[in-house]
Amino acid sequence: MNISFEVIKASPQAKNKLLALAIIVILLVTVIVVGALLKVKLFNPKVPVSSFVILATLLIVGYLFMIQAMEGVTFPVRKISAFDAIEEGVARSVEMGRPVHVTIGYGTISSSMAPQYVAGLGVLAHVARLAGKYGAKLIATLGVPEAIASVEELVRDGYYSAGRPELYNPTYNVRYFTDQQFAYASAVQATIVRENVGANIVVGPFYAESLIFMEAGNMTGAFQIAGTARETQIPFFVITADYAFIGEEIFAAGALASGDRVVLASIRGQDLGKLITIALVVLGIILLGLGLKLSDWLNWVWTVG
Amino acid sequence: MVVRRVLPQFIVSLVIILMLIFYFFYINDDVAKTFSADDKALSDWAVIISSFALIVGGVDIFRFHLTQLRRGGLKQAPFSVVTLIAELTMVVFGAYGLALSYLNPALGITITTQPQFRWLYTYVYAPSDSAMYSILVFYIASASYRAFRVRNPMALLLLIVAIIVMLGNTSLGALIWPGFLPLRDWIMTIPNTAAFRPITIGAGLGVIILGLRMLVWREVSWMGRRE
Amino acid sequence: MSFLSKVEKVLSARELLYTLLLVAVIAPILSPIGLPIGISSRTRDVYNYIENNLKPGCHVYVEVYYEVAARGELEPALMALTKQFFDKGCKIVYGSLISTGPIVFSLMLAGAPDIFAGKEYGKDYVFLGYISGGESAAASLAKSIKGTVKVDNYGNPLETLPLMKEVDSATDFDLVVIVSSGTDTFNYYVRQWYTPYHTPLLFAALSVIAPSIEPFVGAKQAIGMIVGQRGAAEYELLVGRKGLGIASMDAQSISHLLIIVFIVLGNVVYWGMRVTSRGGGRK
Amino acid sequence: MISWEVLGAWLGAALVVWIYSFVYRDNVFYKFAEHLFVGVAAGYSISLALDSLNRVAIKPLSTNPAVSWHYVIAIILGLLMFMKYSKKYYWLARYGVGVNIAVGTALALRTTPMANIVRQITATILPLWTPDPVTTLNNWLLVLITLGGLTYFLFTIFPKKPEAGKPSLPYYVYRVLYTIGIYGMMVGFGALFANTIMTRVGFLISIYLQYLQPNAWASITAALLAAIAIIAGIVMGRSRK
Repeated sequence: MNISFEVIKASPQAKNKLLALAIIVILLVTVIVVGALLKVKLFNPKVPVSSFVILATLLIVGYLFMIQAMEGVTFPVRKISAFDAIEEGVARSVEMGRPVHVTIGYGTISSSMAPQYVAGLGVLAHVARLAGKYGAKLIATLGVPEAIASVEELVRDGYYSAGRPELYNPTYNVRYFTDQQFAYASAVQATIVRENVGANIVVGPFYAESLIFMEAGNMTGAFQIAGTARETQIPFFVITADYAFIGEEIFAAGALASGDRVVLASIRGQDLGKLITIALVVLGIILLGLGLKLSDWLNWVWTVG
Repeated sequence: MVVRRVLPQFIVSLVIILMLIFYFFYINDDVAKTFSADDKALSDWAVIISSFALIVGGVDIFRFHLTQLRRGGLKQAPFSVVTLIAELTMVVFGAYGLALSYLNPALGITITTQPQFRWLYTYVYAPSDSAMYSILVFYIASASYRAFRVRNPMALLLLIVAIIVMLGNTSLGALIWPGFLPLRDWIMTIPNTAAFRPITIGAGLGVIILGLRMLVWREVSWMGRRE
Repeated sequence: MSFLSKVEKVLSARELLYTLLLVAVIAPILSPIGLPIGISSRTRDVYNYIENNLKPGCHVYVEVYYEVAARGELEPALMALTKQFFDKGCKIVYGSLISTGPIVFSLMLAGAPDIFAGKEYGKDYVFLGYISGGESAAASLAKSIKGTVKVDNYGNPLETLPLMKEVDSATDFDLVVIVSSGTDTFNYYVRQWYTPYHTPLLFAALSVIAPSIEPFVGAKQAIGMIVGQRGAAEYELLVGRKGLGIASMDAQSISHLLIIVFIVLGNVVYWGMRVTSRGGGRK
Repeated sequence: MISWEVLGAWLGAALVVWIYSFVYRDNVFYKFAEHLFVGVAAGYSISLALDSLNRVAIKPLSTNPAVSWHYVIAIILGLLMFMKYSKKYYWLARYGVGVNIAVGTALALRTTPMANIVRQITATILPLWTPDPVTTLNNWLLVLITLGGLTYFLFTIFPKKPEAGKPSLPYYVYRVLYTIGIYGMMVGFGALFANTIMTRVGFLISIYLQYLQPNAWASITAALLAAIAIIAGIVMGRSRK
């Protein structure tokens, strides 16, 4: 196993961050202990305390991993083939003289799908940089009204930072097709086919339209990379796309796309979460054999006070 | 720099932390009541802001098609006219309905019950929407034809499972072998549930870690341009 | 070009598959074939309950709660149940807690002239129309229908209808059928009709929401349920009227068969080409 | 004089047919239907936005300004969205977007620990030895596939491949679980894919009953028009080459 929590010879900045983190942890623990002693109804009685504990643990440990990376600690990362395929897709499209299509979904960003839109934007930023690097024509379609400005700027940034400002043309590069699911889908499928796209990159929260985009891409023989964390649509992407991000891989892809070691380190928090989950399941099964129910503890709500 | 990048990110962290506190903590009945009122206020803010974003988006679509009208040539311009007229008509009748709800409340007409608006919704929006949804029946058929090709052992497993489920779903399967229906039910309840459970857990962890990056200002793509 | 690659070209032309698929779905609806359907014990239990417990002259209340989009799945069940009630000599009061109720009811009437032939409006059946108010309306109806609504869907005062002289509150009905595309409706009737008055309830639901109302049936708060298109098709078979349910099951069977045949042919051609090309083919 | 209802029903049937025609090939009638649909949808979402602004902000502000004054801030943040058209002050739009992203992220952060993690863990804690062999088998499958899938997703923390001749138990367990996970997920994907076919066919039946069958002549005419347009498109495409 290659986990190490040692932060020997921490730099002053890291020390400050660790101190701040320690203060937050001590504060939280104190609040909980004092709350229990004084019999205050500290937590929402409808939410199990375990969910708060899990959230807080993951946030804190994830940040520890990030501090570690700031101090220069490196670690191996498993290849995510769909991520590597993005560059291949962009390069191929340029060779064939066909545009690259990216879409991040539809809907309003102030819903619980926000993290998936953000992951999609991360991938879009990556594609925009690659489009600048290879001189690809990029068409970004979307149905998220709040994100229009961001997408325009990301595409612009991709071309400008690669020294190809002449390729940036907002009316061609960025197309918003309403936040209405199937109006968006009808316009996107038409765009994919009419523009004869060479690579079709679909990452974000998708609903029934997932398969529409995949089949439209197939009509033009596009190289397809797709990903979503919405369970019901994953099968369509995995079965029909050339490369697929399965579930949480889209969040990891966003981290990889940033090219920032510190951001990448945060996904170790995801891994630790999975290990904790595995441990809890195994422990729960063992305890069950002994007649103890871990589930009851996990479902415990704050009944103090 | 501060007002361009730091302040927006600070607001993001602040709102996230506030909303988490509102949800997880209770303290006592009065505080909890304040929490839920403030929480409601923040969600209302989001509704108001996204309403404006929708209007900006509508303006963008209008601008896009105006440009197409000028530069698109005969192949695109007539269609852009269709979009422009349709959008404008819909907004005019919607706004008329809204105005009526203030000017003449006795009529009981609001945006969605304005007759012309309703006509457009019922005879243009609704059929197009349903047609786009049901177009999937064609796509799922051609996708099945292409995708269930036995190239390796995993694909064989995929194919066998798919055919069992298809036969179990129809009355035809039961004619061939009565066991298809129970087998299909078993697949849907046991392996299918198990297969999606790690994905659900992983997606949840991914959301939390992305939230962490938002909180510590390491997720910046939503702000667009790097300055 | 070899024979196999010609076959491959024909098969992978999307147009062929799409056209066959359209025919496979629409043709059975125009003329149902009536492929054999096995009847599940869940559906048979409902049928037997009605056969054994309802006597001629009994009264049934039917909640019509769905939108036009859910017609394909729920209308067949509604029609088959109506036929069984009329055959048993029962009288039916229809009501609707959803605003689309009057539309879907009129579509149902228009689609089943054979069932309503010889039945007189006002004497054998009544349609109350849309009743607004959700759960509180359901509670008020259970107490007194005439106290809740004054006129039926067509504007006739309820006092003038002979059937409405026979029934007024939940206790006057021998069975209540809820045909609904929403989950809440079932909760309303369990809370407002079954819990206080113990009127027997029967559910007809979409297959996607069936799992969430299953507990009511398990707890014997409802006598049973008819689930989705398949349940409706089974029921049509039981009451002996080939309708949309059976037609839809035919369409489902044939379209699934078509897709399976294409998948199998695709694989045969693929492997045929792979074997004949001896390693020279795709990786 | 035909009524608006009849006209609408014909238009609806024609739109359905023209949208379907895209699966054969893109054509002018699909393009017309698509542009009409997008226009109406854009107007529809603007109208809905006006409606929710009216309900959420304007009404409370006009009836009870003492309590709802803070909506003014949200309205200002919303108006700042228009700043995206400015070359100089484009960044002001970020404030509104930021609030919305934060609200969305917080909504997700609140529910996922419970729904995606705790509830899934408690559902996986199952007895592995029961008197009923079928239940035992099911429980084993549920536990192994869940743990296997989790192992599959490990990105950065996993046992290193051992050198030849040095067997490593953690690595062995990791590979076995990984394989179980990927095969288990494939079974789930195949099942869900195949199960969806039924609902899609059911939806086509509903659409046919609702729009096409009552207006058979409109549908057939629309289909003929689309067919002519598709054939004309193919012929023109050939002649250009």
